[in-house]
Amino acid sequence: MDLSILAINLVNGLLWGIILGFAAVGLTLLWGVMKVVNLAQGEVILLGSYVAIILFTQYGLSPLVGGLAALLVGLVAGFLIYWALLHKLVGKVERITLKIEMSTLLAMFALSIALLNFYYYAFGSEPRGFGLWSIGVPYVRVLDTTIRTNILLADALALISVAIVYLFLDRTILGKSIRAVMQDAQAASLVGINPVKIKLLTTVIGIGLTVFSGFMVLLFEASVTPEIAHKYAPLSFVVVVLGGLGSVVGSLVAGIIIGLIYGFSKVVVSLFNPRISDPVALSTAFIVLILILLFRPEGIFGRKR
Amino acid sequence: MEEILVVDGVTKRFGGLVANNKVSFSMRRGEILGLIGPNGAGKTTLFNVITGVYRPDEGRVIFKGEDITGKPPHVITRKGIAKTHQIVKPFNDMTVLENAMVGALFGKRAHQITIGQAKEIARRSLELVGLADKADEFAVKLTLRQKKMLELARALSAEPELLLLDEVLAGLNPKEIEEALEIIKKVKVERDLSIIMIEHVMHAVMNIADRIVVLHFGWKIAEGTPEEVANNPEVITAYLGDPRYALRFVKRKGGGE
Amino acid sequence: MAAGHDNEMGTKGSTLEHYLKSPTLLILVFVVLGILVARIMGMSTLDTIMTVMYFMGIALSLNIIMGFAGYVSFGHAVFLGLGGYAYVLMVYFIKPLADLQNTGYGLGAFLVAVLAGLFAAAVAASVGAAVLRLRGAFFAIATIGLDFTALYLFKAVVPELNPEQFFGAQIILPADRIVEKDLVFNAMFLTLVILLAVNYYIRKSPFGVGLTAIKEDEDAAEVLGVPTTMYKIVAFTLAGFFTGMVGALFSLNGGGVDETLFNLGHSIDMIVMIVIGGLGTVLGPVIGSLIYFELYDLLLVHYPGVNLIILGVIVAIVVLFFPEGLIGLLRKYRVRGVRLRDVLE
Amino acid sequence: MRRYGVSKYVTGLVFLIIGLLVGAGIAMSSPGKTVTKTVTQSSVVTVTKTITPAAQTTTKTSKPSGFAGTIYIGTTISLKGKFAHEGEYALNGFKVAIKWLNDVHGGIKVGDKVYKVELKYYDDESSSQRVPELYSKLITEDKVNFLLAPYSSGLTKAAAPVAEQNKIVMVSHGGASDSIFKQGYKYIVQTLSPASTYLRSVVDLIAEKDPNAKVALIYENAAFAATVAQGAKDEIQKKGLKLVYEKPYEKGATEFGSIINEAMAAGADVLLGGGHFADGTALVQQAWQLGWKLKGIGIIVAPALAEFKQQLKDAANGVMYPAQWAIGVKYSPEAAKKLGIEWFGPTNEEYLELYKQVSGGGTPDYHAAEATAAVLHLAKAIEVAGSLDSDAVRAAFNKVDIMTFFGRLKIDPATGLQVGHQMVVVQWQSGEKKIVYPPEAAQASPIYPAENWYKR
Repeated sequence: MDLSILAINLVNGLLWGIILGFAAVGLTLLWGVMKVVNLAQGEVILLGSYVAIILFTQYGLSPLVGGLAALLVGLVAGFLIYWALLHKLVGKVERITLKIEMSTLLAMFALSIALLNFYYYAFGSEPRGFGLWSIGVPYVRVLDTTIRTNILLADALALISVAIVYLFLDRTILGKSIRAVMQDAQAASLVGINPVKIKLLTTVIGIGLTVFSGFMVLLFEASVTPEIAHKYAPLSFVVVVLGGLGSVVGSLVAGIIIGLIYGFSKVVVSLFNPRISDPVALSTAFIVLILILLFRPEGIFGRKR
Repeated sequence: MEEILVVDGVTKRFGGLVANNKVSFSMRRGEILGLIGPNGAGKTTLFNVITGVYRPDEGRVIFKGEDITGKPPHVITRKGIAKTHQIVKPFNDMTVLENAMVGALFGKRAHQITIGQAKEIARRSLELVGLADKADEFAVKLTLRQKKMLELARALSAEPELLLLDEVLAGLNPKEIEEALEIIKKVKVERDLSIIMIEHVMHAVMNIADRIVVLHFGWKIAEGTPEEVANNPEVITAYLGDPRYALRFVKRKGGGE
Repeated sequence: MAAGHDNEMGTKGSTLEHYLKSPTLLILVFVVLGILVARIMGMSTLDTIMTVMYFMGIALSLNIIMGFAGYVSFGHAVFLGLGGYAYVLMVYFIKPLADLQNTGYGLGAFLVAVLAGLFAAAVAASVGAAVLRLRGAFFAIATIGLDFTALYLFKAVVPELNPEQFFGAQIILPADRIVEKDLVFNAMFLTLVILLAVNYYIRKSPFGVGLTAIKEDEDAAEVLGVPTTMYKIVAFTLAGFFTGMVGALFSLNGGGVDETLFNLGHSIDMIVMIVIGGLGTVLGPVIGSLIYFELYDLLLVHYPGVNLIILGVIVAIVVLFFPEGLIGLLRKYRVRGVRLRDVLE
Repeated sequence: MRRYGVSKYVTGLVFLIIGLLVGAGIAMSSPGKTVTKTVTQSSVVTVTKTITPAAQTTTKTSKPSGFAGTIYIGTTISLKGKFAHEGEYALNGFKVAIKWLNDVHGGIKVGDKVYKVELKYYDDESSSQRVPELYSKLITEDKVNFLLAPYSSGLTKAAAPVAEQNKIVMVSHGGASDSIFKQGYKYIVQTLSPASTYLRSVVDLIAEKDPNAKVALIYENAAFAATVAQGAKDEIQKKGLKLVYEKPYEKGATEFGSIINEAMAAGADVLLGGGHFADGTALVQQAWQLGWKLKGIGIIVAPALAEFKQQLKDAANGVMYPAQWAIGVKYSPEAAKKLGIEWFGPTNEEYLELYKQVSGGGTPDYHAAEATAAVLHLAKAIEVAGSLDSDAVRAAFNKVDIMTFFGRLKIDPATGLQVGHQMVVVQWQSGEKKIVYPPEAAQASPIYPAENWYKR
């Protein structure tokens, strides 16, 4: 009985962790390559959710189409965010100083205020989602756990996307130049990589992936409210710091670790006091964040700087 | 003469890299000591060990008879050691005067002087280095030469007894170098300073230094007067590479070019 | 002109004289007087003034670490929450403190708030020693982490303290432990005056110069003799202390607390006010909070619904084009030969 | 040099003036200014968000002619945020009551004078953060005579200290949690049944049908829902049912995968609990999607709203909820006469008609009804007191024992808790809400076990 409860929570933690890890991939790229900390992470995630929701509820399009649309909208949003906010701050500089870093932080922060309140204005604070929609059968049974197929779909999409991003960074010339800039922007510009192009590309990919992940978050959560931004943004930071800046695979693994820690600590705390299991389990994620920052700021998978 | 600074067997490692390997030397009060060596020889590391930015793995640093090894930088600064940075680090959004005031407020007389007194000390340092007329400019607007001089003024405001200059001449044109050297000489006399300078501009350091210490891959390979060092075969092969250079430096020193 | 400056600023360096020469001080005095006049003459309601004072209070508190030392603490609401909870829990469970808070024209409430502030400060000092080793975004993220850690821990612990009465993390004070608004006003006013004085003193003292040097270039400051670690911790602790006090009095004003006190929204308020007003000055947060207060109201009236979207856009414009805020911008100019920065600091 | 000195003084003067202006600026944030601002705000929000022209006339432009004055009642409404649904119903409920009082009842009679009633409100955005400030504003700036609490126990708790501080009577219409009334507050009175009674009748119903039911209690960890759960637990014990799983979840939760799985593993076949609209809907939706073989479902709050059906479609059928009121309840002047108490307010038919006018064709749910009842409750107390003094009205509340379309209203004099009113159980059956319990009020018999619920 106890074991099955542990299994339930670990499976659920794993499924959630994959989503969490994927949601942080865009953030880790922006942070690693451009030193831009996307404080609007949660709001950017929600953009994807709401795009899919509008297409589903207003135009009756399949959520799958909505997911694709979310990705496209994300790419466009990345383009806009780069030219509207980031280019002026990081476009021309070679070395991103602490001051510039803080400016970008504040700029993204302004974006988060505007976006969040736009959601409240446009969609209200009611939960919105795909209702009872599911792909094929609504649930499957795995071991002792019943899982909504929507979650499996989200996880599969997330894993595939991470694999594609990984291969892109590892195998293609463009991907390699992004990684070169991540290591050393100055050196990269010496070997003829146009840093502005790379920064634009990174923003487009990073924001695009983040918006796309909003679709997965929606499938996982079943419904979203603007407040979800405040749940996923801080957790994304935890994941990025844990996984190491700029590490796509690290981000995925870190997400899974956070998910499992969450599931595990929930069960453990429940043994003592079920009333407080949720908040304590969530706080462990942030305690992990602070410990990692203090003792291994390069993350568990990051290289020492 | 009294020994103002003794560096005794200092070793500093970064992971596998040994930046300073059992470096020892001492300097007398009132001396100008040149610290030379190829890039990566460990000169700046040694400065950072002396000023307390790094803690040495082995060895001691003794300043005015007191062991200051591993003390935090602000304590060491207060004891009378000031340093300029190789890459200039002016406080860009503060005025030139305020930059120098920081030196005064946290230097030798830290916590004993008022803002007004600090201003005055700063102003005098600026006059010494020839920046008095720029006192109210923001530091960000200065030229490289002026920024270098600001570094110097900031260090001087701390009223140090020992001044560490890290490539203060780098990036200046010959005329500016001459001016800078004059300022350094003037400052030394007026403030009764001892100076260690890291320098790549060879003729300058040969010209101004009383003695020279040569580092190579973290080791001290030579020490002595400019002539001795310039003629040291080990230095010539290891550092200068080409004996003809050494000869030219000695000539310049003698000829007072 | 340099010589003239010498005479103006006085080589004798009397500190008092130095302070009195600043027009900024006069402006601040008038701000304080404005609050008093508004209160005594009844020109503005207590709640409007309390809101103004609350805004000013949190902006000036964060200013100590963000404005002067350049450490942007995105999770600073954590101290608001700590102060608020410390206060409410103290008067909820400790009878003598509950009695004390109603005495002495608000002085009692002030003293209990000081205790709450001290609790926040103790947390700030111990946690600050650790997180202040981080810089830039890492520090910002760590403070956000702190905020959420505290939020969830309070959510877990508070209900256990009194399972009959506390649900979630909400606590309301029993009827006999609520304090009259006038007394809360007095306590808040006193806090604000002290906070202004502390800000002003820091700005004009070597401590402030040291913090500014840390903001500009921490490594250079360290080598120049600024005891950076100590200064940062002291600044962070002071910021925590005052934020905690404001949080305590804010909660007292509402007669209770809940977890919304930890909302990032409060951190947002603080940061936006400082950014609009200008970093690194005393006037910046003061003017910034007044502008923010008016702006908030104005946008609410004319553009309800989209008001906060517009606010976000305004913040973006300020960050991109006037990164130093209003006062920072003015500081760069001269009026008839006088550098405004002399008058504005 | 002299020039410098002079201009320094000039600049100093300029800044002195700025300082004065800033100081004066604070001073001039005067009541007049801010009030007009915020009142405009609330009316702007109203126009854009909720009211139709019909409703506007009731609250804003009914002519004061014939009235001795106006009684202002202040409140905050959740027009944004997680209680937006409930808030909108509550607002319409208030408007219905005011329309009835002014147009049908002819104003509130205080002594020998007749007063018009007007509502002043702000949007609290469902956040307790703003509530104390807004209530202070209502009292000090808008000079309201009486207060209505915000929707939900959490927000009511946030508002209560302010009412107490200012000694203004506040009537709670959406704050069911008992704990508010155990804090010694003197000026808070309750119109709706307290939270501890919510699930009691649902448990009774299930116990009658299925004494072996295995119950899972899954509820929001907040004042209201936790009190409801405690009440349910007591009743489950009393009736000898088995509680096999209990779990509070955090505010704002939307994903219930592991909780539902745990409850299924525990073998539960009855789901009780919920919190507010958003989480309650998500809980039922996911229980359905995960194929939980439930015989009975009793969820608080969410199923009462029409949106529940819109979102859940077939999955809504079979879901029960406790209601303070439902369309079709049989409270009438005749029933009042039988009990020997006074009837006050519109009849059920009149109420539905009025609500339709005010909301532009809508039908009320119990959130609207309890809001209406709260205003009627207050009006009656004012009439009994014959005074606008808060203390007198609070004392009069102790004497009020009336029946309205909402049911009987009577408070416990010591605490202000509602003791007269009774809850009903409503079930969604084939897309319609039917009162199924208690039998004397029932319109249809309950469907239990809900065979068809998990089969599709």
